[in-house]
Amino acid sequence: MAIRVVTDQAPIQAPTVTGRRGALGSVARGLTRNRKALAGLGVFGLFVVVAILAPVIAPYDPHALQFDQMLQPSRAHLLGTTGTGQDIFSQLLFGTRESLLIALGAGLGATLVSVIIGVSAAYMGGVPDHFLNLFTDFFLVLPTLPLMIIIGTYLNNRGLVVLIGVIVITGWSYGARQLRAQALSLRNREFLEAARVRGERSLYIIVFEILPNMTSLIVAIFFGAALYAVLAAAGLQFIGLGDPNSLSWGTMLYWAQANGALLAGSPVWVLAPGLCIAALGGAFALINYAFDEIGNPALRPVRRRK
Amino acid sequence: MSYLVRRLEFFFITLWATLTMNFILPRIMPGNPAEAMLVRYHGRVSPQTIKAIEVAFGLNSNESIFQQYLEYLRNTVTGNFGTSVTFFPVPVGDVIKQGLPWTLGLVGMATIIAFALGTLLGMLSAWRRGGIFDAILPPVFIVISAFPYFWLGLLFLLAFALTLGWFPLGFAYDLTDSINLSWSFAGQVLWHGFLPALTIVITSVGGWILTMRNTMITTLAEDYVKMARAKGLSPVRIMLMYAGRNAILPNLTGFAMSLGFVISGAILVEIVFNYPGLGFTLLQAVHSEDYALMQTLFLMITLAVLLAVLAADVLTAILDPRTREQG
Amino acid sequence: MIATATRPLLEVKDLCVDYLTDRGAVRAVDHVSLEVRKGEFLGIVGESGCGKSTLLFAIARLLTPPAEIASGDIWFEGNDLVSMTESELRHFRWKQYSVVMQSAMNALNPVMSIGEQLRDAFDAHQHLTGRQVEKRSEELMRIVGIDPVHLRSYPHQLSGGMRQRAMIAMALAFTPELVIMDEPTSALDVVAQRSLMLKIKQLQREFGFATIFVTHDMSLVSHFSDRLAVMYAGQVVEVGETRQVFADPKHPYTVGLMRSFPSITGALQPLSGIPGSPPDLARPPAGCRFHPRCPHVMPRCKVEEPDFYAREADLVRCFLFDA
Amino acid sequence: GGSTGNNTGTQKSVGGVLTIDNESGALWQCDFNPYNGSVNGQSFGILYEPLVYDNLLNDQKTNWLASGYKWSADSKTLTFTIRSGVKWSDGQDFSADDVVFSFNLLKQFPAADLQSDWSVLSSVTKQGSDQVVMTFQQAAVPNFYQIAGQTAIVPQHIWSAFKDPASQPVKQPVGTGPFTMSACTGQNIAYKRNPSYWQKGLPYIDTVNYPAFLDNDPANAFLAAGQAQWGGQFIPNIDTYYVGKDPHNNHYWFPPIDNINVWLNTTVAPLDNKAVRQAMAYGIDRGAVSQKGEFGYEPAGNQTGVLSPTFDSWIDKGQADKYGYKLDVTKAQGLLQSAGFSKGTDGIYKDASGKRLSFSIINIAGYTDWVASVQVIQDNLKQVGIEIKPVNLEATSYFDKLFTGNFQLAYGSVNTSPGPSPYYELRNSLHSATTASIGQTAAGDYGRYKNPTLDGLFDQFGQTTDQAKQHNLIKQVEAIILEDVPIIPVTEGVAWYQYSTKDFAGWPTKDNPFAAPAPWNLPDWEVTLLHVYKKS
Amino acid sequence: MLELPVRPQGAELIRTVGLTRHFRLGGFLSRRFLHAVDDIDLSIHEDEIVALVGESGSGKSTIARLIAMVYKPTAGEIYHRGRPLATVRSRREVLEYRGHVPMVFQDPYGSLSPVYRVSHGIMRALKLHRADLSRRGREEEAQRLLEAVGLVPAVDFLGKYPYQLSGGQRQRIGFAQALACRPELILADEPVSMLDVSVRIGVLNLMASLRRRERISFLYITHDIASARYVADRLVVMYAGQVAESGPVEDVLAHPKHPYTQLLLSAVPDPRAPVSLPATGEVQEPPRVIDPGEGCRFRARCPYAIDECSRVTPRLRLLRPAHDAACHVATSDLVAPAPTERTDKDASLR
Ligand SMILES: Nc1ncnc2c1ncn2[C@@H]1O[C@H](COP(=O)(O)OP(=O)(O)OP(=O)(O)O)[C@@H](O)[C@H]1O
Ligand SMILES: Nc1ncnc2c1ncn2[C@@H]1O[C@H](COP(=O)(O)OP(=O)(O)OP(=O)(O)O)[C@@H](O)[C@H]1O
Ligand SMILES: [Mg+2]
Ligand SMILES: [Mg+2]
Repeated sequence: MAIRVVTDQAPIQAPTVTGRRGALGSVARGLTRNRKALAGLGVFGLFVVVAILAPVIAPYDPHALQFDQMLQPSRAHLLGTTGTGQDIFSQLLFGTRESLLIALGAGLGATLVSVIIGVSAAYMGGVPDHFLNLFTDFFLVLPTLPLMIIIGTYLNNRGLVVLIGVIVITGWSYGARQLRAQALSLRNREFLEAARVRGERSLYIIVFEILPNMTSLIVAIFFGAALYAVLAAAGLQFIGLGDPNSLSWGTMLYWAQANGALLAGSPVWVLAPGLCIAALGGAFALINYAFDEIGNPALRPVRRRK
Repeated sequence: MSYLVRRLEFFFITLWATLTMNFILPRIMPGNPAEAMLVRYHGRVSPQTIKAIEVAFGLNSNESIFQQYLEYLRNTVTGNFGTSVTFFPVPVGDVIKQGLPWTLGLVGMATIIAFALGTLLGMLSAWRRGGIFDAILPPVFIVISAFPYFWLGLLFLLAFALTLGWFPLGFAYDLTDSINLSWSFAGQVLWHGFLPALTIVITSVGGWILTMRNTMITTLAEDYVKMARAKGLSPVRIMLMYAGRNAILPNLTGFAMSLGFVISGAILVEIVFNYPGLGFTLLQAVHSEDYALMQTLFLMITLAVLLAVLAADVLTAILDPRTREQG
Repeated sequence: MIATATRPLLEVKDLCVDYLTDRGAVRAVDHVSLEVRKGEFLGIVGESGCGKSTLLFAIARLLTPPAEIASGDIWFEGNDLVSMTESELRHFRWKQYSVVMQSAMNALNPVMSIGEQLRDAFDAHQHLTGRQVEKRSEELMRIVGIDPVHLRSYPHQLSGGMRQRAMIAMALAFTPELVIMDEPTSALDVVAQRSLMLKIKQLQREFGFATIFVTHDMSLVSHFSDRLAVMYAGQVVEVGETRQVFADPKHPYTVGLMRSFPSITGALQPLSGIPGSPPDLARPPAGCRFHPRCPHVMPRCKVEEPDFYAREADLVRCFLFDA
Repeated sequence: GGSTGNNTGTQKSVGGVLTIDNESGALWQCDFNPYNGSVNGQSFGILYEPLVYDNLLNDQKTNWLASGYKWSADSKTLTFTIRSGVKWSDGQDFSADDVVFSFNLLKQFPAADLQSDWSVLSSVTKQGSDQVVMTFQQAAVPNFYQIAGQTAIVPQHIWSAFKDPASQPVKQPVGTGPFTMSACTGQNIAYKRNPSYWQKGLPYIDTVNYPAFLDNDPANAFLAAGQAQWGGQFIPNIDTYYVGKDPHNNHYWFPPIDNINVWLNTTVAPLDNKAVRQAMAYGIDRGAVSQKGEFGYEPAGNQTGVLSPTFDSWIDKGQADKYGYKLDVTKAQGLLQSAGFSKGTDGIYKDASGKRLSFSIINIAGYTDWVASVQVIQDNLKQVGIEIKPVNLEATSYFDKLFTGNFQLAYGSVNTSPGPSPYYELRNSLHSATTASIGQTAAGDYGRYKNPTLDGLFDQFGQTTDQAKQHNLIKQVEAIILEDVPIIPVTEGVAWYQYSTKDFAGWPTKDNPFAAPAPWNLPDWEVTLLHVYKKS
Repeated sequence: MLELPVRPQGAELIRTVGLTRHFRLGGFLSRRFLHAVDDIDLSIHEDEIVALVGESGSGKSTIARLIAMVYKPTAGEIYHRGRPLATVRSRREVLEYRGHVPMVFQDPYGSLSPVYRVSHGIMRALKLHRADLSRRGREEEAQRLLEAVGLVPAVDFLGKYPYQLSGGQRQRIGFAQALACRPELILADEPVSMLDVSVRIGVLNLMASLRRRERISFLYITHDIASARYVADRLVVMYAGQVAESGPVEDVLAHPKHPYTQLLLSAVPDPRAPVSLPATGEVQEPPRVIDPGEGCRFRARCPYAIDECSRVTPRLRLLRPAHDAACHVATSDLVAPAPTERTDKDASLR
């Protein structure tokens, strides 16, 4: 599990300098200007390409049980074969699809929930805020993996949707807290008051005035949630709470572990999906890290005169 | 004191919500523990016996759900957590007593070490802004923190225990020893706990480095730090008392809250390292639908986190005079 | 230059400070030369962002990255502050010169009591017993007009004016030669501001330290400063006797400023202000920095940078006075 | 004394520390109650013993706490002569009273009656000083295994004080076994040699350590690293992983003990159609399932339902060959076609109404080998033209569905103890007395198969002690299974067993199967521990 | 100077009666209230600039927000052209009112959303309040408005982002937004306090000219008395949530009746005034008015406080023509002969 550090600190401010293309444009520009973000985006992009092209580049059907079992890596099987004689390399390529889907799906879901709860808490203020905030904090202190295990078992369905749902349920609170803090700091910004005095409706203000100003934080939260989703899904699948027939890195690890791959002389079977998870997670972490710098110019690397 | 009053409110409401959720969740789960017991018995128990056990458990009770809830609350408050189905007939309290010290010890120590180390490194990294240390350390650890705990644990196990044989393959202390208070036993505990702790520390230290670094950088830009420099104070004093002390404050509560995440991760670490803690017990309780055990474990873990949060709040109140008075 | 018999306490020569940013260096202080004599109250005025604080922090050697001194000298009592290392400076600081910042809320450590923060200053420079420190602290608090019980208070427990006074008390701990003040009153309302200014003035008379006082409030310095430096876009454009500058502003910018604020006395007259807005320091205009807004602009202003020209007792950076 | 097969004349020294390596999935609770199903694995056999040791693999019976037994002619009364000279580990004498007490305790507390002895017993009484007479409600010859071989005898002088023997934690066990519990922590139980054990000179081993492993992997690593000598769990790739580490000393042997079947719910159309069932039986490559799903460690099953090689003597080879159930796509498709099914464009057969031959198969998600096996079956049947959709469930809901008949196909084994002859498993899997209507919990026969002829054969088996007659009955049973295909045995579950001969000798082997060899074979592990000795 | 020219007054636009607003302190269970605005009677007429001055936290912005219908009053009523605002309920009526009474904010950096072009606010205001205009019409109107506030060429400015503008330009955009609503009254909450001295006067001049050309009234909130004098007709001095004094600007400056007004005026540094440094004694901080009792809120700082001040809250009294103050001690000039010349300010006190 990732450790996500929660602080009560006022979050990064909305960007003060905004590019010509408005909110998203400035986020994009910030990302492409940051070396760490670029590295992260590069890895992420690579996985996206692999996921899309999996059927084209994969040498074999990842499900086919047609080969000998536990083959060592060779020209024919770049990463060897599994305990049931499937090609690990092909599995790895196809597994990218579901792993990415979980990361992005759960990331989006969690972000959505945190936006709704965080922003409405801040916007409503008063009693609703108090309770929504309590609710958020409650979810924040709940130990997630146990909760996930319990919910996962309760739903008694190992489908992708359930997995994503469980991750969303346990993963939204962190972002909600950050968003609330930033929305609170925005709440008293005069342009919002200006909009209110102008006669805008609350929904318009939230959607068109507050949210665009939090784009950078929302994107950051999305990547944070995606990172969390990657690790959480891997953890759940590893302990066998995923669908063992599905094809993702976490499930591959589960099978590798069930077959004692590490100790039975096929470490590649464990290493490859683990490295992919680590790489994707690392990419998200880097992007997230870069967002700190994008959102808070004070954190940018200092320059020295040569 | 309204700050602490508010935190106490949070403490109790969360506790109550956890208790209630504990009550509800298992009850809406499918299956029943007697069936679950079959799994435990490797299916080698006749159905008649299962029936008998069901009756012995009082599973077919026909109290109303509300009565059950009150009963449950009363039992929990009085420390009567019931009997574990998984470890029938051991009382839940005993099951937990057995694993708790190990989980607390391992996770607690590792987390504190990670926090202390991360905070220190983050502080130094921000202080030496732009140095080599600062350029390498945070990004590297950030990437490492994205590694799956259990996977790293597996690799360590393969490398340091199985291949090199430097560390044991599992357990909390030497297999045949029994718990005692001696230096050699303490040595065993450290030796056995080293790899799992290392896994936790390595994957969690990055988060602390980054948080601390970022708050520290923000703090370093504060006027009072500039002022401290203007006063000609020694750099160490500025770093610790002016920048560091202020930068650490907002992280304390976050640290405590994140304990929940760490405990979660510990479940996987315990499985990988065959460490006799609560994490694995919980997974098992869930698999065998052991209501009582599951509820209590979840409660214990949440309570541990909540207590840590409360402790952090008190500490914050002590360290930060502002919180003592206002909201 | 105003020749004085004694050497000035502080001499700033051709000081330049840059902020190193993504888009290149921003010169926030551009060839500034100044001097402060013993016991003198020097006011520095200018609009926000013209580099006042940067100049002050450069003088106090408190700049942090991305700011850095690009060139120039700062002589303080015959020592070159620019070339000193941090550890050499440490012994110089606070004893010789001290700093009072704009907002005491931010400049006081929120988690330490006023007394502790005072003690820190003492501990860094003198070996005093606890008792001595306490006595001296109480004395300082009384000097600035705060009840010594507040030594045990934390910054947030004090009102804005009291915090500023506590800061000043701290700044006077070693009765330094120079107290540098960056808008110490701008966070206060007029009444409190007035009361604090009077206190500062009184203390200055009493202890004889020199003061550099930065503000953007023209009216404020008019009553308190002996000499005045007017800054525009990183440069000092006019220096002179305060009285003189107000009575007879020379630089077109100063003239414009004088026409920018209404008064509560006298006849109501239409004011025009200065058209246009201050330049972005990252892209300062060529030639005289004021030329785009200047009513007296000459062709030469657009290409050449003016130097200082003496007129009466003042120095003015404008070609109008290039004799 | 009981012969424990110490056929070598060499002097075996007493001593040595033997470590068992067996995933327990939990920390030890240090409860040594043989009547508690979740902990009896740590006490039954080694601490508490049965009346007669009945070898699961070959039905070899060895008198144990009973020195003899005798069935009445109508097979309704069984009389045991209780061994004298046996002492409880606290020094008290063991007697027939303890036996009578133990059985009547189980009658009184059904939750403790793990073997359901009292579902067939009607009374247990003492006769004379050393005889115990058991009467049965009906002829119950096969129940001998449970009653004499699987029921632990506990000391009356201690257990009479227990309020609820099923849940009574027993921290300081007192038994008649060869070992006594000397220390127990959550992670290890240490058993010490019982010097006053009734089989003089036994056991050889001084100390047995039984560590608690939460999961397979650490247990396997521990075993492979040579830190334990006796293993009992699945090790993937065992030849490199375990044997390869020390080819000279590390060995394994996996004797089959039960069948892993595809259960067919015969109440669901078209699974009620014999042709479909037969087609499926011809459509599964049992060898491939065994290879891919189980690494070849669990051998392929056969359609007679009789375990091979364990119960080879019971198999009617002639009949089995006549049917020749093995992967035969043409034959399977022929069967379907002649039963009126036709192949659809998607390659799946459909009936006249156009309903596709598509079934879901429930399975336990946590059993990775089963999940893999089903993948192979799915692959096989797809070639035939039958679609199988795996549904991997949490164990509890799997059992719930399995027991209540709420499934189409299910993968798994019958949930009752195997026994020392094919009778036990086959009866439990197919006798209609063990089934229930859909929605009700069935004790066995989850497929709801009903065949009065078959029931009759099983009933006759229960009434005879004549071996030849028993064999004959089972052969008739086989014929029905071959023809009717009420279940499809796919692979054979085995007793996982690894052992190291580096320091210890005397292990059970394929050639000398004196006991079911896994540490979790109760009470066989006691017998193994009595044979094994430290090499000097 | 009793015969100061009092501008002929137009119709009354806004009148507040006993306007009060309290804020709950602490959590939602707290029983402590901050009295931000207490019992204010204030009126603004057509074609009038009313300046509201007072130190920070005295409740100036709260009054503006109450009038702008951002806050609901705790007690009291606001009348718009005689109609109580409490009866303005429907969305259409509220919108109409908002169109008549827009607001311009203090912070030129904060009052424009950084993610939108400056045209955004103006176009939205036009869309909401000028339903008659087509898209094209709105664009033309936006250009006209920018020209009206002196931003030419207007087309260029409309396409810019706030960060591309200087503070003064941004503040003009704020005024253009307010004008888009076709206002009767603009609530200007410290519209120049964050601007540089040299640009500030330009914005003040803009306000003056808007009043002159478009006949728009202003509620001009500031703590800079000099700038209030520069643009306003009437001056309202607030202290701790209450009106201390109100009257024609020049009259209040010349004859401050309330001791707080006097203190304030004496503290304003004025480079054009003769330099004198009277040592005013220690000055306390203005109070945060939490659950105040009866009595004058200035009494603790007041050199003239009498017994009555701590018992009875002073009400506004007419002390000079159109000029009232809330002080028990101040004397009326209405009956007594007016002092001939502006002299010692203490003269008006006993
Ligand atoms: N970190 C920075 N990076 C780049 N430019 C900076 C930085 N800090 C300040 N500047 C620029 O330096 C110039 C001078 O800033 P400084 O704070 O000295 O102005 P000031 O006169 O003190 O303003 P104020 O009256 O608002 O305090 C400003 O134009 C500002 O834009
Ligand atoms: N929404 C609010 N919730 C709680 N308190 C408020 C709120 N708005 C204003 N206040 C409080 O009401 C008092 C009056 O505030 P207001 O903003 O009206 O003062 P002001 O005169 O405009 O001050 P400034 O000159 O600083 O703008 C202050 O103490 C302020 O803290
Ligand atoms: Mg400044
Ligand atoms: Mg205000």
